[in-house]
Formats: sequence, structure tokens, C-alpha cells
Amino acid sequence: MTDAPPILALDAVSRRFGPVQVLFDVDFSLRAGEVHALIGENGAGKSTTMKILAGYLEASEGRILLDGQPIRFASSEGAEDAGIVMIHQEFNLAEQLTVEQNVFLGREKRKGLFLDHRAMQAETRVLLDRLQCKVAPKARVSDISVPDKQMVEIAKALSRDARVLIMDEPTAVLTNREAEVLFAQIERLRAAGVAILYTSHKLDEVARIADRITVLRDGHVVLSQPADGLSEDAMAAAMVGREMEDLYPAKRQRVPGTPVLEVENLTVPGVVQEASFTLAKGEILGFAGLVGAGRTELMEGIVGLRQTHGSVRVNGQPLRPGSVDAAKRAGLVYLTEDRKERGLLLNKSLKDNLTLLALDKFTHGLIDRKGEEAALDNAIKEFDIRTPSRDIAAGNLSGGNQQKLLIAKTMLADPDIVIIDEPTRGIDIGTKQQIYDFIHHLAEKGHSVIFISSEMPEVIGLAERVVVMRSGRIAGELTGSDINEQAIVRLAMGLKDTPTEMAEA
Amino acid sequence: MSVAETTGKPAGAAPRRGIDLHVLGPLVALAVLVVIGILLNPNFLSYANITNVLARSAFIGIIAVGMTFVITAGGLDLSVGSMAAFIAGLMILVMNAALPFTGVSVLTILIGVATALVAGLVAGAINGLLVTKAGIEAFIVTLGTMGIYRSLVTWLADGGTLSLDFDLRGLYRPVYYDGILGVAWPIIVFAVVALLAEIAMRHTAFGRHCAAIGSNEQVARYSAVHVDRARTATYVLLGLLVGVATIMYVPRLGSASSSTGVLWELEAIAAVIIGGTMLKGGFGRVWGTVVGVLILSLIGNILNLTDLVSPYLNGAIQGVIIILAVVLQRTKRAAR
Amino acid sequence: MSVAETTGKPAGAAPRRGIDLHVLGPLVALAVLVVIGILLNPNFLSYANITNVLARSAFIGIIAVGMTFVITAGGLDLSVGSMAAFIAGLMILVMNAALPFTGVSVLTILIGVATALVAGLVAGAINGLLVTKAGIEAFIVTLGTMGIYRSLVTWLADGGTLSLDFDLRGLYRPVYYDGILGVAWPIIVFAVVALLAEIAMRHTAFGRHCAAIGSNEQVARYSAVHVDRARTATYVLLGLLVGVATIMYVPRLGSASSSTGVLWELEAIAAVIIGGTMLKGGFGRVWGTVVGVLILSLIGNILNLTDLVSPYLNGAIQGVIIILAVVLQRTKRAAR
Amino acid sequence: QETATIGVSIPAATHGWAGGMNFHAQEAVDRLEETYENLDFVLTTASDPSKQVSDIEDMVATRNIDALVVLPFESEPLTGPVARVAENGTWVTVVDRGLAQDGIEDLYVAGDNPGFGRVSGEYFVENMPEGGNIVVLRGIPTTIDNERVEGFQQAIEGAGIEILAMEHGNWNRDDAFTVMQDFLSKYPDIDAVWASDDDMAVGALAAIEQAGRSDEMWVLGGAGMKEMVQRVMEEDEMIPADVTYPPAMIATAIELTALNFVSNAPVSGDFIIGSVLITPENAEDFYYPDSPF
Ligand SMILES: Nc1ncnc2c1ncn2[C@@H]1O[C@H](COP(=O)(O)OP(=O)(O)OP(=O)(O)O)[C@@H](O)[C@H]1O
Ligand SMILES: Nc1ncnc2c1ncn2[C@@H]1O[C@H](COP(=O)(O)OP(=O)(O)OP(=O)(O)O)[C@@H](O)[C@H]1O
Ligand SMILES: [Mg+2]
Ligand SMILES: [Mg+2]
Repeated sequence: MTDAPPILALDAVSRRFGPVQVLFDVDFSLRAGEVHALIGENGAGKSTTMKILAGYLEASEGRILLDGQPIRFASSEGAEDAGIVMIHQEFNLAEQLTVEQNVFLGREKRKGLFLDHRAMQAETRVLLDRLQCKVAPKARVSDISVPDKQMVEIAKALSRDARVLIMDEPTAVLTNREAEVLFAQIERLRAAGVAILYTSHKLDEVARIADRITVLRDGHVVLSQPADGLSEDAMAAAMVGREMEDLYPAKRQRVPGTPVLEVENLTVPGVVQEASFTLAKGEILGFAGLVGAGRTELMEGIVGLRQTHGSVRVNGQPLRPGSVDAAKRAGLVYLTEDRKERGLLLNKSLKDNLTLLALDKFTHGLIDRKGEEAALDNAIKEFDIRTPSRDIAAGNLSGGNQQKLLIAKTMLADPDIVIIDEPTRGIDIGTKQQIYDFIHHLAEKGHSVIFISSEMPEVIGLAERVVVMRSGRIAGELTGSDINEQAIVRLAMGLKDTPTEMAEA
Repeated sequence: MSVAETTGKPAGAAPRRGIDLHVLGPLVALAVLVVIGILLNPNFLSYANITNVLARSAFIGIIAVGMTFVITAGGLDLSVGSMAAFIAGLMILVMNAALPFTGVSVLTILIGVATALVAGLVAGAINGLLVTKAGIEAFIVTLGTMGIYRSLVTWLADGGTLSLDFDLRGLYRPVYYDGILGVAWPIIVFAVVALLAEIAMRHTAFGRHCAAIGSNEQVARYSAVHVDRARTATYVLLGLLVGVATIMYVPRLGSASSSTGVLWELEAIAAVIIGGTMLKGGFGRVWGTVVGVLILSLIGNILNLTDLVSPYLNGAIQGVIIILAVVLQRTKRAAR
Repeated sequence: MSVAETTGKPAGAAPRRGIDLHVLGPLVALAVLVVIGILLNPNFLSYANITNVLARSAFIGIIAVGMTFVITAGGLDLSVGSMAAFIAGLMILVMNAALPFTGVSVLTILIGVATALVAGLVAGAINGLLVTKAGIEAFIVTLGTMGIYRSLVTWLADGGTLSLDFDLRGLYRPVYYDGILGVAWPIIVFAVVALLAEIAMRHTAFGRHCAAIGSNEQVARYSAVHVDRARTATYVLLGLLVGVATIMYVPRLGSASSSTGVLWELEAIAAVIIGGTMLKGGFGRVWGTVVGVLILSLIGNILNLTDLVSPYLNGAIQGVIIILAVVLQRTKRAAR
Repeated sequence: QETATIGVSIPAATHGWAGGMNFHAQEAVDRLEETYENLDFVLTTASDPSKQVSDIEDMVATRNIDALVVLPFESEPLTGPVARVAENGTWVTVVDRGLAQDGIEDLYVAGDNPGFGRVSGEYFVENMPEGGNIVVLRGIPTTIDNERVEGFQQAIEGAGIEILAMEHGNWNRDDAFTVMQDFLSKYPDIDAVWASDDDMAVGALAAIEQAGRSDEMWVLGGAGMKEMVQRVMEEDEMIPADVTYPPAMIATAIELTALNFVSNAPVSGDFIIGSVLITPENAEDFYYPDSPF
């Protein structure tokens, strides 16, 4: 198969944003029936390459070849007509429309003059079923969960009969199970002769499904070869440009400090019931659970973003409910899992975003702009935010770098207690390591961290203690050597034969 | 490795109830007004009064239906009132000018009707193209054209009133005052326009595209929706409907002047929003707009049914009721 | 990260240069108007004319500055014109009523001034609370209060005109007509308000928070911004500035009636948008608003200084220039 | 005795004169309702012709009016609807602005707009024997304004008076102030101002005063606003005279209409209230301190 002529190819393509060049003479090709993975660090230019292939961006220089013929797409429509479909890294759904309306947007089925609602509903149902996604076709997209949105996005792409399917980090917000469903679809499409371009920061996935791998570094292709014989470590090394050491910092052995956060019988109406737990000074507390277990909602309740009943105490003092600002003043901040809708002002500058949460620290009557600039310098250095310029809008950062900016913003408030919700979504492997180190150091310095992640190895690798949630309730707690995948899954799924060690923990 | 298996959550089932109550909001407000009307005056439900209220709602109503599409697609049009005045003036001038050649005949009126439709179409297209091609904010474009049309009609009328030839008026008059089976023409036209628009909004690709553009223009663009074309089309449609409204308006008063259609734009926009369409775009409801228009007309009618309040305070009562009508709607939604 | 220097054609968004030109837009439009003014009439640059234009701009200007905050935070206020009329009427009534007790004294005027500020504050708070606490769309809330205030002033004035006591007027008059060092008070007040507001918008947390709320309310909430409080504050600030504008307005003619401040809201909003603030919120520019106000005033002034066009067409010219001023701005940006 | 309902439909108080007219209408209605138990009134104010037609429709459909007193917002658009009311046998009184068709109304009480312009013009001719430069502030662009200005222009024809410029001050103080300020910037030599309404005269005077050119010119307003009449009475040099156009004509019309239902002497026909020049000599007769206008 790999010897077939490419369907779609880039020939010495460069791309600039203003004076900044982000792609340099990229050669790239996609063949029918092949899964081609494009990997690289955050900001390496993966999304940009994909958008050029799919006709959303123009190349500054170089040629795009479709079936060997140079082509210039007037717009993404032209690309779609040519059978090239892309799933974007950032959600690309109209929030106020329903699932079905989004899936068929721009390609509505008609019966005469009118829409054929029934056919579209039915087909949407079929597509979603194929993805084992339970959302109703009539549900409004703004009302469904993040993973479901991704599934809808995938369903939308599947509904268009593609010759070329381009997927930009489709699994970043998916769980394993959902990812498996997606891989089955990819398998099916590959067998049907579709050319697939895929990117992900989860290198195990890449190793599993890719036939060919291309590595981008700082806009240059540094490697392009068949996937066989390229180990995960080798991929990571090619991406980062150095050998990777241990991903997780060594676990600390320490005596638990005094409790700094005590949550008692906290109920978030409709999602969380009677949750109680404590967090000690200098501790990293993991939160695990299935998607929809209510971790996010519980944390949002604690920091005052949702209505709650029950009590939250910080350093022994009751926290005023319903006020994010009060929580912040008490030294408690929350880093949201939804960077696009709740985390960053995408059309504002990096600086404005960085200091928004901690603005009072920069305000002495007037805002101290020099101080802000210095903070931005610091953040760029400390969190390795790769930006072509200091003056771009946050939305123009690459996805992973947006996430880094969000972390920097949260940390700027200098919290005693920080709740971090899915911080490594869309983050490259090198940076993940930096983030783990960072969290580790925070705890070392006496800050307390709640770490929520759906990536179980992360939780296991970082946390000293793990709370597991199941359908809005706290199902149990694990410490020390009890923290392992099996124990967490049992608690998360509510299996009866819970290990007895649990009770002692 | 990540945690597998999602719990079987019934995603998307929740909004149902919320929307149902939200839907009821404008209807409840309308019902309350009707009850108040009945209590205040026994003639409120008389055939004549109902016909009056519905027929006079038709102008704003037809325009507001078009406005629903513009707003749903994330736009706005402040020029409709002036546009209506200008088209009415133009129509009268053209019909008067045609009179020596075509006489007092249906043909003359058809020439006028054609003038109105073409003028509406062109005026809508100008607004639409300035918004989409020149990329100027709809508020500014239509504020500009609002001034332009208002001036033009004043100028056409030489500061006074443009009047349709008296005999022609006699021939044209039934278009407002008569009807079939006791239903006046404006009511029929309004109903037909609303019905077609409701279908267009809910059952055609155009309606969906409007909502998509208003919800997220980028997404619509990425989904191969012809954004500029659809957006221009909303303004053209609105222009055309302004033309239709004018065709019903001219036989009512037989004249046009610089005071024709003043503040219609605000009334139309208010009706759209009272009906539940979102000003920011992304969601539109034609039947809601119809209810909104009826609410606004009824307020005026009810204030005329009684002399409980000083006429100076009519505007205040009107303002309070508009706010209350929407409060009702919002509280219902919050209570879901 | 390799950021290479290139000299090739700019392929996409280059915020820096783009913004610079975008910034120039309104200034260029203003400069063009000034040149036109000079060419049309040598008196255009006279001290008297410049003072007239600037002093007259002050009312709308002060209000538009407040409106900049409201719009930046994603709101809108249609009630300002009526509110100004109502406050002016109230102020006159209160001063006339105080006269028998306090006499023709500065105290009486201070009572009036206090009335205006308190009334503005309260009116702004009502708008703000209805928007934030009752969750009604700003368009509807302020459309409602617009009607209410307009009615109230008509009612206060018994349909006629409320006039300040003649002697008091003599004492109060200098507040509009006099000044220091040849600069009239309204100009000074306008300048001070604009300056403070520019600082508040760009250099205080409040300004940042307004932009954040207008840009994405949810993100602001997650960033510990008191969204409701800040949003209410924008309306209160606007109300207060309407009060300030009224304090400068009343000494000019010493009267208020139902025709006071008609359409000021549209003019103020137009000035804000011409100045480069986005109607959807998220980005505001106070100095741009000042330029916008001056552009609007100059258009009227220039039309009065020439007799090239029929006065009937003034509105049309005005509309064309408003659109052109913004086209200029947008084209510059597109040309980056 | 059977109760009679009289509908009164007038334009809303959007400028000073209309405000005065609103006041007199309200006052007449209150007074007559008090005096005659068997009289019932419906008073509506309209902000545009279309709303006025709606008001009249509502009166007919829901209030069963026996008589209609209407001051048309504009003549043309109201002609048809008022004619329909008259066809039902309802008594119709038309005030101020005649309908476009003769013979519809039973009673016609009106001012004289061309006359208003003519009287004003004649005053200029008389007081500027050598001619001179004047500027004109017009009202809201309407037929009324056109009639007044035409009457004025005819009256000054051939008298050597040059109209430097005319702009619309929209019967509004603020607009007139702005326009007059700009006129003063533009023309170094203005001998007199015709502000075709007293509200505009107030604005114009303020602008002239500000420019310090009070001694160069005088202002003739119109409609008989009480402040203006007072200044004429006090022989203010800037306001040597005024021309009447009494808003109280609406009260006269309402009273005459009411007489039909309370006495046996129906009053019909045309009552034209001519515009009179107010001078310091006769000013006292036109001064109503209690009116808001
Ligand atoms: N519209 C834009 N304006 C300016 N710079 C941009 C724009 N879009 C992307 N960039 C820059 O181009 C570079 C490449 O971004 P791209 O999104 O392709 O990275 P990526 O490889 O997909 O990274 P990630 O893994 O974080 O998603 C980044 O430095 C980014 O900031
Ligand atoms: N943006 C959203 N809008 C509406 N509902 C949401 C949204 N995000 C999540 N939900 C719903 O809230 C419930 C729990 O949310 P969520 O999935 O975030 O829980 P969680 O335990 O934090 O899981 P995870 O963080 O692993 O995704 C789910 O039923 C989900 O559908
Ligand atoms: Mg990317
Ligand atoms: Mg979550």
C-alpha cells in the first residue's frame, strides 16, 4: 500500500504568520489506505500543516498536490469537494445548534425544497451508534459534555465521504474506551482505502495505529519513516531533540501535614452528593473517576463556581460559598479543564490573559504594566510557552501552548491550594514532564495540590493519595502502594469485591 | 492508560423541560394581556377590534419576521423604518407618474407593487453587501442607511407629504380594508409570510445556516456554508419584506412623509427579542416574533381601551409591560 | 522555536501593523473632515466655531464615554437620551422648588447638581440590576426604561417645557458659556471625563474586567471577576455620566421637555462604534469614542457651514459620511 | 340624559407648541367632564400618523364614540380614516390641519399657516425698509412648515430682504441653538432672524447672546409662547414682536363639539383663527401665565 502514489502531498511548503515563519520547506504525503501520524512538540506546526492540507490556510510558499496535480483551494469548501475532511483540534461546532444540525451543517439532506429531518436524524443516530455515543441527535451541543462534543465532531467528519481524513488530536479529550471506538473506525476507513492523517501527543496510540510517522520540530520535518521500528522512546527523542528520562518525579515519602482544606458533606445539586474529604499541607491529592463522575463539578462547587450545600473550610476558616474571589483570597484556586470556553480569552493578548486572575497583585491604583510584562517574561520562561511573538492573541497560540499559558495564569495567583483539572490535555510529552516536575516542586514548597486527571498513569505517578469518585459520590480513597490501576478501576466502577486494604486506608 | 467506560448518562435529555417553559413565556404574556383587555372593555373581543389590532400589526409583523432572520444570523437592521417610508414614497411617486399612461387600473397598482418589491430588494442588498463585502458593522451600516432613506423621502416629498392620486387610492384601498371570508388582507398576508418564514427557519437549509452563522461564523465557514451569501440573503429577505409591508401600508394611509415608519426598527427588534430570539444571534424563532408583535400591538390597544392613565404616561406603561413580558419569560426559564 | 526574519509578503494576521492602521482609521476620518471644513469655510477654524463644536459635543461625548464601558462589557443602553431628559426635568423642578428656601444662590444650584448625580446613579443602577439580577437582555431593559423616562418627563412637564427660574438661570448660565483661559467649561469637563475614563479603561482592573466580561463572561467568572458587580457598575457609571452631562446641559437653555435628548442614545452608540469599540463587547477604546463624537459633531457643523446641499438631504450626507468613516477604518485594516 | 362619548385624537407632545396643545386638550377634557355628567371623553396622543389612525380605529371599535375631535398629524394619511368615521354618522371636528378632501368634517377649527408666514413676512418688510440679511430656522419638514415658509417668502418678495440661509431647527430648542451658532460663524452680517416657532427662537436667542451679537439683530418667533409674549410685553429689543398660532384652539374645538351634546344648538362650519401680530401694545391680551406653553 505504501508504494501507492500519494493522494495529497505538500511540496516544500512554508508558512508565515506576519513576519514569523512557522513552517519551513515541509514535504509531506498521504496515501490511500495508510494512517500517517504527524507528531511534534507543542507549537511545532502540526495543526498549521493540517490546515494547509485541508484548505483552511494558504501556504506562503510551496505547492499542494492533489493526485499529483498542483491545486489551490479557494476555501475549505474546495477541499471538501475534493473529499478532504478535517477534524479540528479546537471544537468546531455551533454551540446553539443541535447535534444533528451540526453533523449535517452545510450538507443538509433535502426532500424537495425542505429538509429531510427524519433522514438526518436517523443517519445521525446511526453515526453516533457506530461511535457508541449516547447523545440524542436533538440535544443542543452547548448542553453536552466535552468528550461527547468530540464524538459529534468525529461523527460529522465520518458523515462526509472522505478520501482524506485529517484528525488533529482527536483523542485529547476522549477516554480510552472512546478512543478504542475511534480506532475501530480508523481501522475500517483504512481498509476502505481512505488516507488518514493523525496527530496525538499520546505516543502509545501513535505506535499502535500509525503506518508511517513524520516528526516536526520547530516547523522542520526531522524524520519521516514507516512506523515499524520506531519505538515510543525514539519518537519522543526525535520530537524533543534529546533523550527522555523518567516521566514522573520520584514519589516523596513524607508525613502528612495539617489539613488545609476540609470539605464536608458538600452537595452540588444534581451532580455531586455529600462529598467529604481533606487535603493536607504539602500534599498531592489525586482525583480519579470515570468521565461524568462529577469531579469537575465538585471542584467548581468548592471554589464557588456552582451552588452548593455543605461546608468548605480553608485553614480551619469556613469559606464563603459562591464567590470565586473569596476562594482566591483564601489561597484556593481552580484550573479549569475547559481552556477554550472557561480558561482563556482567546481574542486577548497573552499578557491580559496571564494577569486576569491575579490582577489585584499588579494593581496599585493603576495597573503596573511593567510588572505585567515581567510576569509574562517569567511565565514564558518558566512554562516554556512557545510563541512566535509576545503580542499575539492567546487564541493564536498552538493548543498545547494555550494550556501552558492557562497553567501560568493560575499559578500567578500564587495559591496555597491549587486544584488542577486535566492539565495535560494536548500537551507534548516533554512538556508533560515539566508540568509534573512543577507540581512536584509546588508540593515540596509546602503548597497543596489536587490533581484531577482521566489519565490514570498520571494520577498514579504523581499522587500520594487518590480519591475515587463514582456517579457524583466519593467511592473511596487509596494511599501508598494501594494506588494502582486495578484498585482505582474497581472503585470507579463500583465493583463489589473492593480490596479489603481499602478499609484500612 | 485512562479510565475506561462512561456511565450511561442521558446527555441532552435535560434541556427539554427548560425549553418548554421558555417557549411558554411569550404565550403566557400574550394571554395575560388578552385577559386584561377583556376585563377592561367588553368590546375588546369584538370582531372589529380584533381585526383592527391584527391588521395594524401586519406592517411591523411582516418586517419583524424578516428581522428575525437577520438577527438570528448575528446581524441587525436599524434602517427598516426609514426604508419603509422611502419605499412608500417611491411607490406613490411611481404610481402617480404612471397614471397618465396606464390610468386608474390594476396595472398601475401592479407597477407600484413591483416598484416596492424591487426597491426593497435593492435596499436590502445594499445593506447586506455593505455588511458582508465591506465588512462594516451592521449597526453602523444600517444607522447610515436609516439616515439616508429618511432624508431621501423628505427630499422626494419636498418636506411635505407624498399622496397617492385620489382615484387610484379608491382602487387600491381594499387591499388594506377588505379581505376574504371576513379576514382582512393584511392579516392574511401577515399569516402567510409568517408561515412561510417559520417553515424557512425550521425546515430549510437557509434557516439552519442563519442560526449557524449567528452561533459561530467560523464554524459555519468551515462547514462549507456560504456565509456571506447567506448573510446577504437575510438582509435581502428583510428588504423584500419591508417592500411587502409597504404594499400593505400605502393603501391604508395613501401617503408617505418623513414621519412614516419612525421607530418601526426599534419596535420590530423589540418584537423579535420578546419572542425569544437572541440578539447575539444563533437562535431564532419566527412564531415567537409573531407573538412579540401581537404583544406590542395589544399594549397600545389596551391603553386606548381605558382612560385610567394620563396619555402622557402611556410610554411608561408600555415600557413596564415590555420589561415584565420578558421577566415572565426569564423567570420561567430560571425555574426549570 | 525558530522565529525567522522574512521579507516576503505578509501571509496572514500581523496584529501589530494591523492595529496601528486600525488605530489611525478614526483619526484619518477626523482629519479629512477638518480639511473639508477648512476648504468649505474660512471661519471653520475660528476660535468661536471650534469652541461651539467642542462644547456642543460635550453632552453626547460624556454619555458616549460611559457607553464605551457598557458596550465593552457586552451591554447596551438605549435609555440614555430619555434619562438625560428626565434628569434635566427633575433637576429643574427640584431647583425651582428649592428656590423659595435657598434663594438664588450657589446652594440651590448645588442641590440641583446633587439631584442630577443621584438620579443618574439610581437610574443607572436600575438598568444594571435589571440586566444582571433579573437576567433580561439589555436591549429590552433599556428600551423599556427609555419609554418610561420619556413618559415621565412629558408628565412632569405636563406635556410642555420645564423652565428653570429666570434669575437662577443667570447664575447657572456660566457653567455652559464661561470657562477658564478661554476654554469653555463643557470642554474642560468633557476632557477631564474622557481622560479619567481612558485611564480607567486601560490602566485599572475595572477596565480590564469590562473587556474580559465582554470577551467571554464565563472565563471572567472563572477568573474571580465579580461579573455581575462589574457589569452593574458599567451601567451605574453611565447613569452618573448622564447626570454629569445633564449638569452641563441645563445651563445652556435652562429648560427641558419631552423633546430633550431625543436620539442621543443612537448618536452615543454610533460614536462608540465609529471610535473602534466592538458592539459585541470585549474591546473598548475611550479616546476612539471621543474621536467618534467629534466626527459626528463635525458632520453637522460642516453641513451647516455650507449650502451645497438641500437641507432635506443633510441626513443622507450624514449617513454616507458615517459609513465612509468606518469604511476608511476597515479598509485600512484590510490592507495590512 | 344619554351619555355621549367624545374621542379626541391629537399628536403627542414632541415639541413646545404640541405640548401646549396637549395641555389645553387635557385641561378642556377635565373641565368638561366635571361640568357635564353625561359627557365622556377619550383622549389619545399619537407619535406618528399611523398610530393616530390606530387610535381612531380603537375609539370606533371599542368606545363607540359619538363625536371625534381630531388634530391630524398629517392631512393626507388621516383623510381616509376620518372620512370613514364620518360615514358612520359620527360627528367630526377637525382642528388645525384640514383634511385633503372637503366636506368630511362637521366643524373645522384651524389656524392659518400660510397666514402665519405672511404676517411674519410682512413684519420683516415693515421693519426692514432698506432690506437686509436674514436667516431662517424652519420647523420639522412637513406641509405645515412648507406653507409657513411659502407664505413668508411671498410676503417678503421684492422688499430687498435677502435670506442668507434656511435650515431645519425642527421646532426644537437644541437644534435651533446649534444651527444658529453655525449661522453666526458663517455670516458676519445678519440683521434679523425668523425662527418660525418660539421654541426655536429661544435656542436662537441663546446662541446670539453667546456670540455677543445681540445688538446686531432681532428675532421674530411665532406661536405665542408665554415667555416670548412676556418679553414682547417688556419691550425687549431682541424680541420686538411675535405672531400667534394659539395651541388653545384645540380647547375651543372640544368645547364647541361638546355643545352639540349638551345644548340644542349644534355648532358647525369653519372657524379660522387668524395669526395676529403680538406687539408690546397688545401683548397683554395674549399672555396666559398658567399655560405650560
Ligand atoms: N493565526 C496565527 N497567528 C500567529 N501565529 C500563529 C497563528 N496560528 C498559529 N500560530 C503559531 O504557529 C505555530 C505553530 O502552531 P500549530 O498550531 O501548528 O502547532 P501544533 O504543532 O499544532 O501545536 P500543539 O501540539 O500545541 O497543538 C505556533 O507557534 C503558533 O503560535
Ligand atoms: N460543558 C458542559 N456543559 C454541560 N454539561 C456538562 C459540561 N461538562 C460536563 N457536563 C456534564 O456534567 C457531568 C459531569 O461532568 P464531567 O464529565 O466533567 O465530570 P468529571 O468527573 O469531571 O469527568 P472528567 O473531568 O473526567 O471529564 C456529565 O454528565 C457531563 O455530561
Ligand atoms: Mg495543534
Ligand atoms: Mg472534568
